[in-house]
Amino acid sequence: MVAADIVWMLVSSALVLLMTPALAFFYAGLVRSKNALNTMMMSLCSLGFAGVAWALLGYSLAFSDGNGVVGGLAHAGLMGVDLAAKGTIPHILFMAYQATFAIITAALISGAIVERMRFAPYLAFITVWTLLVYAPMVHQVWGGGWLASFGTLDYAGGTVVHINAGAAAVVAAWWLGPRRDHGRKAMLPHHVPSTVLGAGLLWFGWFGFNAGSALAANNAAALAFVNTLLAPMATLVVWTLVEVARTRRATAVGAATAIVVGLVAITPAAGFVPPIAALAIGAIAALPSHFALVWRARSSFDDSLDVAAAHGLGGTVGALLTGVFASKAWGAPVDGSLGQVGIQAISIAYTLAWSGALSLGLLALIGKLTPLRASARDEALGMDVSQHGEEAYTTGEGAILVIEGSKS
Amino acid sequence: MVAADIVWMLVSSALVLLMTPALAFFYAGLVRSKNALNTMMMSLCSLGFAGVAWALLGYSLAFSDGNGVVGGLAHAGLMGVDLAAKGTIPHILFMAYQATFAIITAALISGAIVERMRFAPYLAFITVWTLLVYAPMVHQVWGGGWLASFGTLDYAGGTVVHINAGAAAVVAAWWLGPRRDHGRKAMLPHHVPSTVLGAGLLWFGWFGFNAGSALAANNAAALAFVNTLLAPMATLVVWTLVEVARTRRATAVGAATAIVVGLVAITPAAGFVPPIAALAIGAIAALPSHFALVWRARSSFDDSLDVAAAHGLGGTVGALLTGVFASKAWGAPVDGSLGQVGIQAISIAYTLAWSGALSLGLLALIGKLTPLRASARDEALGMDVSQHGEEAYTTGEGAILVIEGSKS
Amino acid sequence: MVAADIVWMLVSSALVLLMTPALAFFYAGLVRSKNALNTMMMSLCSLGFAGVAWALLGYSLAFSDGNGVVGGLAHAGLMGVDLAAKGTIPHILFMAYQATFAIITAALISGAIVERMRFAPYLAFITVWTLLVYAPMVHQVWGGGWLASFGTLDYAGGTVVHINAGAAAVVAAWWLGPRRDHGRKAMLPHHVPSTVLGAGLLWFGWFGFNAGSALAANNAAALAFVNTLLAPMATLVVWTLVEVARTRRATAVGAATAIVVGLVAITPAAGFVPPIAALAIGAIAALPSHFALVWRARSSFDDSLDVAAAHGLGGTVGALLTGVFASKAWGAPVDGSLGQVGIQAISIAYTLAWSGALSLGLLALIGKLTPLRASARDEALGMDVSQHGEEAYTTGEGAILVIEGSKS
Amino acid sequence: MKMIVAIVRPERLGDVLEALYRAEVRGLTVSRVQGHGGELERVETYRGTTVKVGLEEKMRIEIGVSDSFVEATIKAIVEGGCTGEVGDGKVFVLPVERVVRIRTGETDTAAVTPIRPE
Amino acid sequence: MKMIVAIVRPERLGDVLEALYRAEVRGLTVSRVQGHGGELERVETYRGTTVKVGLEEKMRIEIGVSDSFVEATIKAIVEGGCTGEVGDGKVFVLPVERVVRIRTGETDTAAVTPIRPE
Amino acid sequence: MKMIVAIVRPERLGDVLEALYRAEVRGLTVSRVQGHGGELERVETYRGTTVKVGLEEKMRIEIGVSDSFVEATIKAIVEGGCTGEVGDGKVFVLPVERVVRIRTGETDTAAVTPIRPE
Ligand SMILES: Nc1ncnc2c1ncn2[C@@H]1O[C@H](COP(=O)(O)OP(=O)(O)O)[C@@H](O)[C@H]1O
Ligand SMILES: Nc1ncnc2c1ncn2[C@@H]1O[C@H](COP(=O)(O)OP(=O)(O)O)[C@@H](O)[C@H]1O
Ligand SMILES: Nc1ncnc2c1ncn2[C@@H]1O[C@H](COP(=O)(O)OP(=O)(O)O)[C@@H](O)[C@H]1O
Repeated sequence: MVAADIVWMLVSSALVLLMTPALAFFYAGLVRSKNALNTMMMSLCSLGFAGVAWALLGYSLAFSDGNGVVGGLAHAGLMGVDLAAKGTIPHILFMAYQATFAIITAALISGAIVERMRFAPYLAFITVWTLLVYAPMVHQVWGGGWLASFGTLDYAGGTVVHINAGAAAVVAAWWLGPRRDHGRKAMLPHHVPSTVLGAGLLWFGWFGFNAGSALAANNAAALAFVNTLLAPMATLVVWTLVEVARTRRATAVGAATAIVVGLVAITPAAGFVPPIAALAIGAIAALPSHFALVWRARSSFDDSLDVAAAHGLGGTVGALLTGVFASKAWGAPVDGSLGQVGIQAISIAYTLAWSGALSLGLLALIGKLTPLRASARDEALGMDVSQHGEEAYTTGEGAILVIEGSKS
Repeated sequence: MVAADIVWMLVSSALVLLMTPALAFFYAGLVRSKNALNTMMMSLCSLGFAGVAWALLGYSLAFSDGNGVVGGLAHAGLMGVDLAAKGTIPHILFMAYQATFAIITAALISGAIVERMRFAPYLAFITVWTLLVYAPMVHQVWGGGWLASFGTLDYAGGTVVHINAGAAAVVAAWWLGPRRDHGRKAMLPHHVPSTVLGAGLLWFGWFGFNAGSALAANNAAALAFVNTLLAPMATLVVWTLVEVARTRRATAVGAATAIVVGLVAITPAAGFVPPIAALAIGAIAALPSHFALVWRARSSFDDSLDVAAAHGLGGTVGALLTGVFASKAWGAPVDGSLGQVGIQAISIAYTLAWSGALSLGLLALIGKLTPLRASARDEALGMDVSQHGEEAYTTGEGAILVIEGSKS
Repeated sequence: MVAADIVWMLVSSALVLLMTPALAFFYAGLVRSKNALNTMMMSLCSLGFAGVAWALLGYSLAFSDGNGVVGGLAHAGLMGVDLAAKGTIPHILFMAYQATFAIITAALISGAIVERMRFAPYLAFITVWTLLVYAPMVHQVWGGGWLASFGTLDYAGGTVVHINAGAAAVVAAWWLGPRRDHGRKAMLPHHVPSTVLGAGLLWFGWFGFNAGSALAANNAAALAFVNTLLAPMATLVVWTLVEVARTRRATAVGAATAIVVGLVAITPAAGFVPPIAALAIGAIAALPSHFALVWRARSSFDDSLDVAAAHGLGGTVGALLTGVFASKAWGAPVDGSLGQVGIQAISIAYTLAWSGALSLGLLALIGKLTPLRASARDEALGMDVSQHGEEAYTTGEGAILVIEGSKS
Repeated sequence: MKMIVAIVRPERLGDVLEALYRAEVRGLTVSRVQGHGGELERVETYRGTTVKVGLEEKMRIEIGVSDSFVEATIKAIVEGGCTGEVGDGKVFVLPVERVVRIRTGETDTAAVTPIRPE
Repeated sequence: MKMIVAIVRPERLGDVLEALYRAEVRGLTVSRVQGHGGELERVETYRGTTVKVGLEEKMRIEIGVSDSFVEATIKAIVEGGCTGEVGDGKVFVLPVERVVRIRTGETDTAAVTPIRPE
Repeated sequence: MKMIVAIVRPERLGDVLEALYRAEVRGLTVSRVQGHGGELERVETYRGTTVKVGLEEKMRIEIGVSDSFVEATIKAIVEGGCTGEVGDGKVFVLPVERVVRIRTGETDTAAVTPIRPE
């Protein structure tokens, strides 16, 4: 074991953990204030439900020996996950680092269905999704499964995390249907500073996500780190300029979105491409996501917080460009080539199919047991009051204390 | 000295420092908006007052040679605290790491007396408390004092920090008496997202608190880290399910509280128990704290932000369970046993007595010099305006600029 | 290369990056709500514009071989910035660490001209300023330029960052002129908790700024870290006491400001002075900045968020006191002396002249191409709506959805 | 001249404004209020504390109109604001003695006819 | 029909609502306002800037009642809202010409008698 | 007794208050409202969504005055609130039947003369 590697993975795990509360703020700022807490809770509770599911079962399905598609049960209940070395760090630390990925991936999906999905089926969905869809996907790419052997390049989760969550988001948004006010009323972000805070903390945490994926304190980590710094910078510049060109005004919501898109795009490439390519990837990725967002807002497809445009599409562009810019000189196992782009494309298509089909089946199943959508009344009243019995910002006026039982 | 250990302790110190602003947000979200800044300032000023007191005197009382109860003055004024190694890190770094603990512990108490205690006596209280109550307690547990020899297991401060602060909170809430509106009016959290932000940042910072307590980048740090990840996950799941069972709705304030309770409970056990036990400790700790909170809200005892229920009781449960789950195989000095639970119980009782008695005496003394409570008028007006002459959220309407002196 | 040093520089780079979003919150809380997003965007977009400018050209101007004033073009376009070691870390990581400094320095200036400067010329200004004013200054102090040979002590950027930005802020505020409401209307901070959040995150990030400047995980890093902890504590205590003495009330805005002033003051001294001197520097620095702030508010000089008082003056006091307290025993190249104070004073004067003159010229030039100031109407309406077409906090009431094009 | 004060549901505000627009009522002032009427009360829980929230979010619309517009205005509000469920709100008509346009000092009917800027 | 407009202290709102409830006054609308009266002015300081805040937080209650309820309503408000210190607020009674219930289109007295949902 | 309701620009509120102060009008109540009149509409963009914001921030001032003060009050408001550009707002004068001071129960003129605390 290497002490410096342990430190870096401790830090990286903490950073990735922080991404989930960060996402809670990023998302919550974009919804209406009557749904702010519900949106936050969708991320927050992933910390509990996806996290515990991962520790008890998901980790084993992802990383214990199995077949090309899914791992076994050797590590179920954290069996055999101990202080012995896995690579250069304790096995438990590797498990914990991976847990933070599982949590954020599940939370990402919520952006597609906020402001209308009931909370209980949501919890059920992300818990099972983590085990059924996410863990096998991890196994296939990083756990010795078939995509690993197939030659897919995915440094830190462009496929596993972002395209995977993006595909689930698309089917979830489609299966649940649009919010009742979608396309009829203006639904504005109620608290843009929240979204900016989320973007800032996401960037900070993403260093752990990408550079931590080196699993060691070495050149690869440094490269992944630097690329994670450079790509969003370029996205931010291009996005801002595109907005100015289109509407004469750069927006703060746009800037926050650009940062996330840049981060997503560099994720599969982070440790494989030279820094100058990171700038290029960031710059290029701005365009498809920007226009997808604009198009989506005018369509009747209500992927409410644009998980598909930001994560699905951003991840796809990043994964394809990884096939272009990968460089052996900078640590990639192969150099970029048309062939590699083909491999990337097939992997993307497979991931979309895998996640789309299974997520849809899962939603349909849960929908059989309990309604997925809130009633029209609850949706109009707001999910905070209807699902959680509380409000994000209260003055307490007109609230009357109810004393249950006697006072001691 | 070991470079990797230095890095880890630098990071851990920064993380623990961040916990105090995080606490400011956690607490401030729970009060009414007219008291938001006062609540924040109670944490923020601990960074100054408890911090300076610690550096100039507290550190010496805690960690220089002394008797079984309190250290000496050998390190007063940072004398002899230099770049030489203490363990594997520079002595000054060890002092700094400990300073961040002193700061957060003092700040924790404020949750019991917000919305009514005058600011000046509060500052006096936490400053003297750090020296008189906290520093000796540290000496007794970690500085070679009698609890260390007695065999108390307290990995990262369940006793020293949480039970200690919890006991002070109880006596402070009792001595000051309830807020004038307590039990009469509904006093709702004015800004739940603040509380969620605080909880997220506290979790992030707590990795430094618990895993940093290994004072090195080793297996113990990794174990403490992983347990600090797992326990709150389990608490969150159980808390959510209990809320659903009781009221059919999981709340965001509840989720934020659950995270803190889980973190508190794992603190004494972090480096001593296997990960699966961390899940158990987190899950179990949810119950007493949850029901204590519910009971407290209906009682006339106004520990306003439930320091006793979250930190006192959470810490107690954690300390007892440390006696149950401690495992030599995972690095504890002894295995869990009934005897060890007894030792833990005695230590808890001693801490409650120590902190309760001294804190009460200190409050009584300060109360002789200056009134501890704000006047009824100031309390009704709000502590922000009455104590600090400012408001958290202003529009500036109706505010008239006063120009003192001439314009240059 | 040293793995532990890589880890520390990865962490430090992430921490310094976080300072820019933190600054966005610190500043945004202090303005009126109608300008909140514009103020945030001024920091946020520095992450893109100053960042990309630094990567493509600024780094080369600062750190490649050149003359005493400015570097060359050897590293333009990141040429030759690769995985080879620079000191004990990969060259790219050194570049990235320095990039985070460039970004925050440019963003600092915005505090002087918020609530009135048009966004496009602002972006142009900070982009060119990074290349023309900042990069050469870095070269002169840290890149082997003349101030380095002259003997200036500047551990982490008191001169390069804070005095430099402070001077630019002064001329920018003066050149643009005061806000139209300045001295006429009360302009209150619209969201003090934002400012407190910013201050908390700035402190956290500043550990990377100062202790990262050791560029290694060693005693110097530990010392810089500890001093960065101690100095703001002392500033906070003194500031609070001064406020109480003057107005009988300590304010939260004051506490947040004090933290920043303490951080600025210790920056040039961090790795050169003993911890007890850090407490002294922090305590002393509170006074001039406090009174400068009070004086400024009554003057007609509208450095809106007091960049000059906090960063310019705080940095100056810190730089001078570095000349007093520097100690070879604690790692400084020379001991403090009157001579060294003189050297510091000359360097300060030079920096003020350099930055003041060039910044002014640059503003004048840009002002020739496009108006720097928003129209009176836009200023009254608010910069968020006029520059960015969005609002920070919306309810959506009265907003009517505009459907462009047909729905799919 | 009359002052029409209407309390409506926030989610119907858009429809009411549209209906008013179609009825050629231009000038109006809106504010956020909280109302208590025959609506069901809401229960919320914060930590152990349970509260009953008896006030619902509503929007208050205030419209100064010349007498001939009163009927049309009321009709538009009822049309736009009606859902048929308890809590739809009320319209009050109050007499007004004088209206002054601040910009010009014009009074009465002249004061409430908005002049579109070109 | 009358419109009763009362300005009260925020901390007395609960008591006023309770008193109104006991007086069987059901429908009402509340909003946050800021008032200036005989109250002392507050001084606040933000960085170097000192400001005098002449406006105090108040709550405004608006109640449409039939004539026979006017006395009882005023009495309830005064009872619930009185602390005896400067700043307690005022009650204004304005004539109302017409009331319409948006849900049903009913007018006048019928419009202000809330129908409890069962 | 009259109730004067004025809608003014937020940025002119200070001037209006000052003018009222000079006109010796002491008691008043202010609230934040959003108005729609002849003002230009604002366009905002959030991600792909474009919205037209037809409501402008305004301040609403409510002043109960005895009849003899009406002229002076209107004059002060017009003076303080006028910029000459579209959107300056309106003043409405409504009849009031009764005023009660909550603190003392005094009615009518006595109720609106603020008593300065010494
Ligand atoms: N008498 C009244 N005076 C003032 N506002 C009222 C009155 N009655 C109802 N309101 C307002 O109208 C809203 C809806 O009233 P409610 O009586 O519940 O509806 P409905 O007329 O459909 O029965 C209330 O929330 C309140 O804001
Ligand atoms: N003439 C008035 N018109 C409108 N509102 C008034 C008037 N006078 C007082 N108010 C409101 O009543 C509140 C308390 O009034 P004040 O005169 O201070 O109380 P008191 O009646 O106890 O002397 C003020 O803050 C203001 O909101
Ligand atoms: N008929 C009306 N009833 C109520 N409020 C009105 C009316 N007309 C205008 N207002 C208020 O006055 C504000 C300015 O009105 P507008 O007609 O644009 O100004 P101007 O009188 O300068 O033409 C509006 O935003 C609205 O708040």
